[in-house]
Amino acid sequence: MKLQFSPEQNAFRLEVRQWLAANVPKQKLPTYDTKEGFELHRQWEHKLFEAGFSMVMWPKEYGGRGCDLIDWLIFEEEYYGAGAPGRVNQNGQLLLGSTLLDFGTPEQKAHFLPRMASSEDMWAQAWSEPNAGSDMANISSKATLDGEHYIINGQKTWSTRAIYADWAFGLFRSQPGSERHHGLSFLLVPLNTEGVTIRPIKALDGEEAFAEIFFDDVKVPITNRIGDDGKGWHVAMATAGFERGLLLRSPARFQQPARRLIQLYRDNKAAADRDPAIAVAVSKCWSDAEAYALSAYNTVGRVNNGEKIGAESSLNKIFWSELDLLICQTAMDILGATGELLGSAPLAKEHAYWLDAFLFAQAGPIYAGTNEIQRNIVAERVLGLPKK
Amino acid sequence: MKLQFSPEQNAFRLEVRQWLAANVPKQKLPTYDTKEGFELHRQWEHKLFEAGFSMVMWPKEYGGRGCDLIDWLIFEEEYYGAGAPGRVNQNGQLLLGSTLLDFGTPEQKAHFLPRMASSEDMWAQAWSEPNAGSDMANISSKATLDGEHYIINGQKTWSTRAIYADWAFGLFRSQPGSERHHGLSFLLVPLNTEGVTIRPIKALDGEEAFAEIFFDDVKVPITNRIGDDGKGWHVAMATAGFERGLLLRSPARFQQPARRLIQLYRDNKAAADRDPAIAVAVSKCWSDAEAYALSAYNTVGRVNNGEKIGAESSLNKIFWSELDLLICQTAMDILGATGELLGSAPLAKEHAYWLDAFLFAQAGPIYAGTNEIQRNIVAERVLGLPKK
Amino acid sequence: MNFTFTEDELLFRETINRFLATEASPETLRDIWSGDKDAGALLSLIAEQGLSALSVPEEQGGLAMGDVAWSLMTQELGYHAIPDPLVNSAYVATGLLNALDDSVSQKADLLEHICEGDLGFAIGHECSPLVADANTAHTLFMQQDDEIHMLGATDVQTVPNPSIDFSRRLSQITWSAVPKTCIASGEAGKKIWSETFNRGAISVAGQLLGLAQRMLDLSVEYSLQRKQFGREIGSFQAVKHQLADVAGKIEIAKPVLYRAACSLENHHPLSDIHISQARNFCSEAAALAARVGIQVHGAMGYTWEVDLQMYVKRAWALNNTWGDSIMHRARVQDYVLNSDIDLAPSKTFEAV
Amino acid sequence: MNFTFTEDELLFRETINRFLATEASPETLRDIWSGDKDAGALLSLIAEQGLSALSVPEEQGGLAMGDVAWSLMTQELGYHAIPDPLVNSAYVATGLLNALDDSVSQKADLLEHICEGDLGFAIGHECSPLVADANTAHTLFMQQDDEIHMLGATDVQTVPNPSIDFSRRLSQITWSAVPKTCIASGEAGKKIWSETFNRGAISVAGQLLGLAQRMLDLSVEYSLQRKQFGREIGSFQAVKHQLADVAGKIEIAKPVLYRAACSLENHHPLSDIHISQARNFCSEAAALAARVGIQVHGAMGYTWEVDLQMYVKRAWALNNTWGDSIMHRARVQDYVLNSDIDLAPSKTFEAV
Repeated sequence: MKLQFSPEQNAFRLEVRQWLAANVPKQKLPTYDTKEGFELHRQWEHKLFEAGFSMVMWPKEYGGRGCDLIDWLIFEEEYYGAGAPGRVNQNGQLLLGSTLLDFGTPEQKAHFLPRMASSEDMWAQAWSEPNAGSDMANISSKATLDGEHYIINGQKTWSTRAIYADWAFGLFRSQPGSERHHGLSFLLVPLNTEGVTIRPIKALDGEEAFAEIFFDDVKVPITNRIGDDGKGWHVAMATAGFERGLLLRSPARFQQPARRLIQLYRDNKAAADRDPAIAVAVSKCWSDAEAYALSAYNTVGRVNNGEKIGAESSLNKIFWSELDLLICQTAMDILGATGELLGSAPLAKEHAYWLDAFLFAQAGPIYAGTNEIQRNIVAERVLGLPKK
Repeated sequence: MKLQFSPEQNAFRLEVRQWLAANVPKQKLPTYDTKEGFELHRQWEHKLFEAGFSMVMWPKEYGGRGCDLIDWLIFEEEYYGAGAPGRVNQNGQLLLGSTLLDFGTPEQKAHFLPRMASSEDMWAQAWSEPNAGSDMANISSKATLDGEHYIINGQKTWSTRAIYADWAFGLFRSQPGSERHHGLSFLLVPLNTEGVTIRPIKALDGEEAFAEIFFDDVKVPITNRIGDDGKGWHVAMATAGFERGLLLRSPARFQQPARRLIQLYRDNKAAADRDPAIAVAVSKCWSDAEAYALSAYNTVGRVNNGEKIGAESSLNKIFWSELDLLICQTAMDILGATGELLGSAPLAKEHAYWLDAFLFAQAGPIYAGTNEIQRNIVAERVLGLPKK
Repeated sequence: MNFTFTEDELLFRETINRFLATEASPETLRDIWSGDKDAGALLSLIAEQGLSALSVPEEQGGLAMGDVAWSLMTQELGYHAIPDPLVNSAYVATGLLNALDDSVSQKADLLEHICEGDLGFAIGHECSPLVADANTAHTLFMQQDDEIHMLGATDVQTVPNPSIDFSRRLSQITWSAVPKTCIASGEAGKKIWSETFNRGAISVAGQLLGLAQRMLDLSVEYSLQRKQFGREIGSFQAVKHQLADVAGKIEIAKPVLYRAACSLENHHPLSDIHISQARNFCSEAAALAARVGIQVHGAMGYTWEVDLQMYVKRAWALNNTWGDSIMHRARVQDYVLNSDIDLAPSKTFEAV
Repeated sequence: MNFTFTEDELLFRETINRFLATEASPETLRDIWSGDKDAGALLSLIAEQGLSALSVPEEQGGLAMGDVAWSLMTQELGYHAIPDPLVNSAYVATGLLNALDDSVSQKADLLEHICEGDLGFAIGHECSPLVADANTAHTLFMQQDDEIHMLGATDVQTVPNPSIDFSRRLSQITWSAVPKTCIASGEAGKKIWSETFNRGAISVAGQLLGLAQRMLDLSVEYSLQRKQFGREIGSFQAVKHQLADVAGKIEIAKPVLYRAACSLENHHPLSDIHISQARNFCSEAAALAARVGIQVHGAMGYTWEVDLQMYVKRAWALNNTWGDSIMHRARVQDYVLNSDIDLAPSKTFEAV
């Protein structure tokens, strides 16, 4: 056990830090859930890509930098520490990227990955359906094989920022009569194809953060399939759950708001200390965020040693989603009477940041598998308790 | 709405207060889970009875005082406020007493109630069986009708202080082939009858607080049955759940430890305030205990107005059992390094009270229907959610 | 000792509930939230039903109802997410007017206006830099230490500050305290402000509790419709227990709210504590109902499309209105921890 | 940066676990708890396996293992509820001896004794008026401000104070500090006491985590055997989720414990904070495991008959040993809230 960074790791950290100090927009970009904000974030992604910081862990040939997971943790610490913009293309880059790296053909990788790293292609996920939410395998959207193409019909929902995206990826039932996890194929669909209709869904904050996607005889070539026909579930699930979970929510993602919360507390100490519960919560937020970071470094070390990480990623999901709620709720408590103000309110200072974060935190225990499902997974796969 | 006591209520309160001030033993009695302590508590019960304070709500003819529920709440406030001894015969007096008053024949009431009020007869409950814990209806102990008698065979468990008691009451399957809630009879069994074997179970504190009762061809007359043959479940359940729950755990039962916790906190303020979570918890304990008292007065008022109180008694059970845990856990936190000491330790001062209370509080979320069962009841009967 | 409501009070509540269920449906609210309609029409309709007259003395044609009865009313206003002007004018401002010395000119006049459905009052208290509906009010009561100043619309400048609750109209206010606007000061002013703050705080407590019940009802309803893994999600124990916990928080908060109302109505010396205690319980109920509501609704709970979101946001917004949660928790904690009062079981009500 | 254990360390842990599972079975423990046997035989057996020699330097024949490796060992000692003398003598007291100046006569001698299985050491620290195993110790290290005093059994009077953990032997001690018993003082003494306290605290953290895992394992096992309503209770979602939450507390506590151990071993300037942080996480895991364990065991969990009770009580007892929970929480809170350190994401480890 050695808990110091190597000189190379420190050098990488400094390089990232300096680049970010010079390049992070001074003014916070407008939310990427609007058209304008989406475009500005896409430009930022391109800038990151040009500097080689878009997908630091991908191989160089695909637009990455060939870093390992520790480097990536370092990158994230600097990225969040600098208050750099949110990653608008992360659903493609993080969720689909790993899958492509593991299962894509050389042609697919060569075509899709660099365009994804540079955000020339923007990606939306198309997992959920109206009746396949927590019950992920209950997919009914069909992809019918017809020569060299699939003809897709059906509906997907909760597709993040799909109204602005270029592509979507998801599972479709390609084997007629198949049930549950069987007979699904993993397909990539250009959203400008004929027959695709996208209808926005307003999120809690009123922004069109999600969309429904309707497929009406949408034709995609079979070369857009990842993995074998009917094996889509396997493809979707095989990429280590741990890595995917971690990529989506690096520890720095919570350490930075915890740090910001501490500052908010220090700035309002006299008022906040009237209720000692605030001090307790602030301290717990920091301590939990740090514990999550320690857990990530520990797990990354074990992954580097060749260990397989399984259902414990479900524990991570529960932990960070509850932590995120606590951080934001505590901030709202400290903000008090003005906490309800929108960012456009003249009195709003820190408020817009916290209200957005608070609203977004509400989704944490729901998406990527509700925390109820995660607790089932822990109980059944880690503890060996019976399914029924 | 009028939240002042009447002159009569105030007079009753003062009478109780004065009697307790003159009569409550100066020295805490030894625990009634020991033979010696049991006897001393029986003597105390007799003294209470002589003064007319044993069962204040029962009719005078059965050894009571004919008080209403408000008077009873007042009595409890004074009783706990004075630190008077625990009620050793409460399983009979509170659980069986109400049932006898509602379903007993005139002869049964005249015989059993006064002897119970005076604690000439000490009662143990015999509800649970090894396979009928949370699943209360899964009773398999049999009572076979044979002329004017039942012949009882089977086993009961978790019978509180049965090794010292004179009588037990419980449900037995009297109709062969019946299932679940049907075909059970509510019987009273003298524990000195031939064929009764009692084996103590050591509780968490090492005391023989519970026992198993084995019945081997135990003969009891049918006049010991309450209600009709096969209708025992109805008899056991019909006495208002609310009243029974409240009787077992009056608000004063939690307000007094909350008050004691506040004193413990005030006595150790400097040390306790190093962790602000303690102040938060202490304040919450008082506030919750008071809320439970308010809830009781409110519900009693509604009962007096003729309202039926149903599944909300399950909410009470959850609330007080969690409150009790918080009170005791907070006290243990304040006691710190010496909290683990038994009462016999020279350094122990307040400790014996708190350690006993802490251990006992652990049982709160379990007995009288686990809190999981209570939450099911609330979800199904209050909120109308489906059973399966 | 009788800790219950009269049959009349309960019946009145039931009537109001039925009326609001029809007139203040989620669809109506949605129109207000989306800016398609303003709240005026709905509020007029409610005022026409006599709700604005509840607190007005009989001399001015009102019903002279007290805080106890209002603790039922505010729950209904919360349950139906009725925008602020009604409760602020008809309950809080009316209470302030009632408490003013009869020598204050306009007092009787204004009370009569309220009785007739005028909801154009706003109150600025030092607990917040924001004043609800100040930009549309014709009469504003503003705090300057112990002084109460009554101002007209032209005496103030307002700057709107939009809230996550789109039905709210909050503003910062610029105004000047001059002797002629002062209608109470010194001990009298202090007492009225204290009572007004408490009334505002308990009006929020009641609304939060009503909102909690609404969020619970919506969640139960949704959990019976939505199926996953071939079953209603309401049949899963994890969902059942979360909803049961919300029900528990609501039930325990009720008597705390009612006692606080009774204390306020009867000038109980511990009104401050009782009201903050009520706020804490109602606030916890609403916070849990919101969290569980969103969770039970799954991804739908995160959208603008389900009705739940309006009640959730209103609960979040009200949570720090008329005193923030820190302040109300601190008031109870100070009482319990830092006084040397003996908190014996017999002290719940004034006992001998 | 490598936050993992070596294969040797993991293998050693596994070996110890297998050995203790055989030799320190619940039945053996029960004999100790009920007073039928004393812990001596078991402890000797463990010491014979070389466990007493782990911290002893190689010069005295030991393995010179550090705190990182001990963070695995203490979990095993907790998992099997091994009575205090082993960890206190072989880990905490040995650490104290190691830190003493070589000029202290007896230092090498005593280390050799420990290496050979001698567990007769006790430590009295001002964090508690109680000293474990003081009545059977032949050597006691006592704190007097910054001074360390080394005393023999005849130099002290002990008064036993029985604990809810029946395997513990706690005493109050009367003794006098005289110059000749003082073996360190001033800055040196202060530093050793600080490190000794931290080592004691982390030894408790590790044991609490091991106990949490044991309580979880026992509860899972019971939930698979016990049937109610015709199903294993472990198949009910309410039970599953409670046990999953315990697993969550345990998993998150592990890396916090390991980092703290690494900091202690390497004299990290934030050792105090890291160790208290570890204590908080391990303590929370153990407290939840105890509560859920009792709940899952139902009425059985409330009895002397199930093994669970020994682990539960030991967890309760250790929770306030080597610093109480208030003190450890306060140490972390002070650091976070009252310093002006920038707690940026890059500060988890010493970064550039």
